[in-house]
Amino acid sequence: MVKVRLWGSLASAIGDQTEVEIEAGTLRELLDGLAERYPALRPQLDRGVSVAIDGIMYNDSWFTPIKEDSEVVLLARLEGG
Amino acid sequence: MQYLSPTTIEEAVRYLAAQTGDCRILAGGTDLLVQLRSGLAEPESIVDIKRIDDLHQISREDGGWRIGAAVSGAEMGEHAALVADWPGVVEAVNLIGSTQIQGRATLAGNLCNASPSADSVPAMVAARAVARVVGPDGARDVPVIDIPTGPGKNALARDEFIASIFLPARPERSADAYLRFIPRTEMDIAVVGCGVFLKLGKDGTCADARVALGAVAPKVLLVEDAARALIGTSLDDAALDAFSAACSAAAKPISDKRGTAEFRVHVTGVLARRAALIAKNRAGGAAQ
Amino acid sequence: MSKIHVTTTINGDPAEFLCEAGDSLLDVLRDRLSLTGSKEGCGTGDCGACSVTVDGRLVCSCLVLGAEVEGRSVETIEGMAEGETLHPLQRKFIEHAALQCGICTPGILVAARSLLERNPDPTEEEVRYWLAGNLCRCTGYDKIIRAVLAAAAEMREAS
Amino acid sequence: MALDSKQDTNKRDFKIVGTRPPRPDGIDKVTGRARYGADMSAPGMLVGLVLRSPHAHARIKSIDTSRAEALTGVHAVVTRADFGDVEDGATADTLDNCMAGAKALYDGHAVAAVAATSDAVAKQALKLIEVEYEPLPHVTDVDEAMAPGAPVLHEGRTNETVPQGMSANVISRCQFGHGDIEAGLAKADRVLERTYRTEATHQGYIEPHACLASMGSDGQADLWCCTQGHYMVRNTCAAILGLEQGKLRVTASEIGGGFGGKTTVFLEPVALMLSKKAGRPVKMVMTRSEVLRATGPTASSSIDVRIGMTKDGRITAGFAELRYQGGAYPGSPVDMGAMSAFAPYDLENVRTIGWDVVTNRPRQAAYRAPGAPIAAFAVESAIDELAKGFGLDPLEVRLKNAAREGTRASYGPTYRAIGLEATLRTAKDHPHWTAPLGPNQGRGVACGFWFNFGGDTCVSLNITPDGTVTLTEGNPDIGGSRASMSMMAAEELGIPYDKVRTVIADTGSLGQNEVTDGSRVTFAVGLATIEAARAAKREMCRRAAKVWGIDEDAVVWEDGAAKPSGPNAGEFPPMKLEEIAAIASNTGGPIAGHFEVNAEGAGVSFATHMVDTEVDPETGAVKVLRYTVFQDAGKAVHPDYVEGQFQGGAAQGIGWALNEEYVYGEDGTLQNPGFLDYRIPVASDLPMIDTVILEIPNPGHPYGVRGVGETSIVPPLAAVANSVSDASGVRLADLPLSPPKVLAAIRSR
Repeated sequence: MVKVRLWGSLASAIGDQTEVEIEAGTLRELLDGLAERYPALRPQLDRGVSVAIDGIMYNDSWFTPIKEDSEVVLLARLEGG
Repeated sequence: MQYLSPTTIEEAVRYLAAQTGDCRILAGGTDLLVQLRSGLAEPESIVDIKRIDDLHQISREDGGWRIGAAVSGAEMGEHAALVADWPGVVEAVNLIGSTQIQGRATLAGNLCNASPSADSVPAMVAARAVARVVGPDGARDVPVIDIPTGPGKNALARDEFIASIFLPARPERSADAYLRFIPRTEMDIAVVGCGVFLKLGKDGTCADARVALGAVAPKVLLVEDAARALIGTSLDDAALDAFSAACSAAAKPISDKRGTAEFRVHVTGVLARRAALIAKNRAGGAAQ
Repeated sequence: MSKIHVTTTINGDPAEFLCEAGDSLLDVLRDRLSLTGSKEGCGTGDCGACSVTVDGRLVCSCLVLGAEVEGRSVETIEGMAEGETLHPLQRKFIEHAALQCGICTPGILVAARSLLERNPDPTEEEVRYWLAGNLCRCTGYDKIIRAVLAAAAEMREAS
Repeated sequence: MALDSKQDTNKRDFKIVGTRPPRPDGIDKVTGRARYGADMSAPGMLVGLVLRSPHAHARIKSIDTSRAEALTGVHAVVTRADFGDVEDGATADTLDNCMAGAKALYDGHAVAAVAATSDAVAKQALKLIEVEYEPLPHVTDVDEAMAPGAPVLHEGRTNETVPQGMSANVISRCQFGHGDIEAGLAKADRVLERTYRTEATHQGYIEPHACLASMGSDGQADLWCCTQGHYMVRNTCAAILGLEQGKLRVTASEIGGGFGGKTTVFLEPVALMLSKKAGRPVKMVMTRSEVLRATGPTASSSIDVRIGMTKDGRITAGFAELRYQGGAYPGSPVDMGAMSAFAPYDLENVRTIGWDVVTNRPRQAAYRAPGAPIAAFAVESAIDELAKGFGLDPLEVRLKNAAREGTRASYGPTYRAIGLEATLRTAKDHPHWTAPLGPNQGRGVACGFWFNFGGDTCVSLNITPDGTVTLTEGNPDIGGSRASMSMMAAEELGIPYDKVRTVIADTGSLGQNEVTDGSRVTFAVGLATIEAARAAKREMCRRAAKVWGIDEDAVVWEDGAAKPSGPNAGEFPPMKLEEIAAIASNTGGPIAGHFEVNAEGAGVSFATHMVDTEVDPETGAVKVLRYTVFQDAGKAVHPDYVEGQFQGGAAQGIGWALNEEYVYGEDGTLQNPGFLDYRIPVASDLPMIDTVILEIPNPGHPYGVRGVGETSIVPPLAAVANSVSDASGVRLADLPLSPPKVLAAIRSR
């Protein structure tokens, strides 16, 4: 199981849970698992999120490995100028 | 649209008189070309007066200077004797826009465009400048202060144009100065402009004063009671305070994208005082 | 309305073109003579990207009519280098990384050359005020000013 | 391969990276030869112009184009009716922004376009288009737009994050942070509460948007345009026009500045549609007025801040509620503002709330670290005021609270190696910090943070038969990136810099590339370049091994040559790159390396800025006297262009702080759509901008590179405001600090 930290608006969508646990070995499994287990997160997941895994930002790379003890934080999707 | 480039004043007057539709004089073009491009002006013809040799001259006349309508601000700035006589007027025209603009912009054009914030106009009014207006009936001399009649409007008939500006002989122990306020250091339109002319007596007291304000009313303001507050004084702090207050009181600005009315009123007094001190120093008064 | 025929000199070469009365010199340079080195950033004389000289006088070509240059001599950025040899200002701009996107560069080079012709030894402040009509949004002007001062120093040494 | 394992910054002795060679496009750009957006033409080309709404908000009841179409010389007129429906929400908004549908949503919104044989004919045609408008009430201020009863732009765009009962202009709410704010504030010796406001600013690139489109009846199209991302242009235009992406080839011209403003499309789909209808190429170039009225300025904002501090300078809690309007469509950068607001600090208790709001203004586009400078202005102003109130050194207070490696960031993750503390310590030791100040002069500091991005990147590195190298990449060179790429390729291959030429490919020549944004190019394209060079090196080692008849594992690459290595390799003289290139046909064919990646692992970057100002107490005029930027670059590939990014960001931030603003009239029209009254800094407004480059390597890049382009605009708004406060004794919470505001504050002191 991987612990995932959610930012405030996501947390409030699922009853103020700021941390959830998901069975996932990759980024794709993580995002699919979240959407399945917490349907209330779907609108935001569909709009796009960024994910910080051990302090590194990922946007789309499905097969990014996630370790059991990785720090995983969901973030609003980042865009730049 | 028609482009006409006469080589004599008479030819230019004939062209103007012959036009039935909108016809614009092209001198420096720094206002006209912007209007053309934006569609604000759609004249039927343009009369370019820069091929008229006479209008390119800066010449001595009665101890003063006659400046042709096609003389650019940069040419004025390069004329050492003119700068020595009327530094405020030259500074004012050389505050208009950039180096590039100064290579084209003219005193006469700045005057005829009749923008309330035109930099050279308060300086010319303070210097008692006179415009020579030419038309089908010949030439007439009009004090510069009487040329603008409101924002974008001037006192010229449609078949007239300004051929030159005359800056009178500058008396001994006198000088002019022009200051304006802009948010940046360059390139902006004046938020407040102030031209001051002072003449000192032999004892250093103020014998004559004129102050004109720009950008604080629909047209340039000559503030005579402010000038009176200086005449006869040694230009001491009390006199300058009264002068500054009278200038602020005369200002009747609007609030717009360039500044609030309250700001303009206050800064009018600040600039008037600073300009008066510059003029005083130039006229030979002791520095404060 | 028939067009106006203009005979002029551009970068030392004779040139002829036809233009409308309202065409700016910048329009003529870019669209009729394919001299696209002069840029249009504003069309109102506020950015200086279209700077050229006419009879040696620095102007914004967007504020000059094409018809006005009959018999005049126009210098643009395209005439600044002599064959393969860059003008010292051009060289110093590359050496000092005085350009990022480069869109303002032609106008600034033309304006800076005009300054150095009049004042071979300008102060930093003189350079800044002379170039106040040339907007640059990339560099913060620092490296531009340094490049102009370096070119001036080199040109003084060479002369 | 994990990128981490390949990091070799610390042990590496760079030969080319870190030097300052001339940029390869330098001569083109100093001679006027470089071709920008408006510099291209095509045979038979028409001129395209856009008709724009004079109203801030109006229903479009009808558009009659018949008289324009009948005008001699007019070859096409388009309105929204010419475009089909677009499914994707954001792309549909982009179409609606390029050409209004049922309503005109802001002053300058495009409603129709024409293509004609000349500019004059096209202008005349625009006047012949009859648009019947029903003007509607409008709103341009963020707080007014949020109020119940405000004029509503769109119904039904609000998402699930917004509580019931708010104006339909409120699109979304976001919240970040951790800890307990109220508990934290209770521990403070002082709690400061302030509301800050910032006005919208424009990127102010000197080159207006321009494009040349040519589309045939077979659906194949070519487009030349100035953009930060021609792949984005291709994909967006294809979606809007219903084209297959492969049929549309987009070539990026040289780009005359972007700063985020050229990360979307405005003219391009319209030009393609005009070209399609006219059957001829169409060129469109915006005027400066169109650029300011109808492209993508940044958000305006109002922000409430509450910060608690102990009297020794420890921040006990930080709270900010940010309201950003992003123009007429959803998507203001408030989420990034909310995430970055407290990012420089190690806080136990931190919370930010952001509201995305629509108003009758042009749709915002990214502007250099979108959202972050605004948030930093509020937070850094408040921290400064608290520090001053306790009589504490503002740099010491920031050091005391600074985020470090291992700090849990206010937006969630734990930081890896970061450089904030280094910038603060360097600033404190710099002579600028202790230089004397005169009367009416003051000094201010502020910190800033930016995320930096990576994204899809595709690079091809080709070895020519004579041993020179061409590097093909897909990101427009906006500030010297060709030089940086050539340097990294040369470094990796061990050959001289001038043996590499970098070219920017069109969309037909490489795979997908993310836009030049998020300070990603030197990081991501650099990473791909290094990997492409490594691929080419591996191939060259294989070729040498074949020639030598040894195992390819026994060949290594050193100093631009293959060399035998290891116990059984045998004795062979090194085979140089050009020798291998010369016999490539004999050893297996042409040699190339390529690399395709979604580059993740961009390293965050921090900066501290220090600025001295002088305030004229009689006029409120502010003069910037001295400026120093301290920023972590990870590794500065070409230090000149790193300094250039620092200086340019600082200058833009100074403009934002002092004089730049969108001014809307009572009628909702833009009052200052030109460089005369949209006042960006001119040369005489600024001092030299000193820079100190710090290098705390990014563990996610082979050379340690971090993006540097955006962080530099984050601190200056607050740094200038703090300096003005120090100089004048009055603190202003509204940007810009224009003279009327500063004077009013001084006079009411």
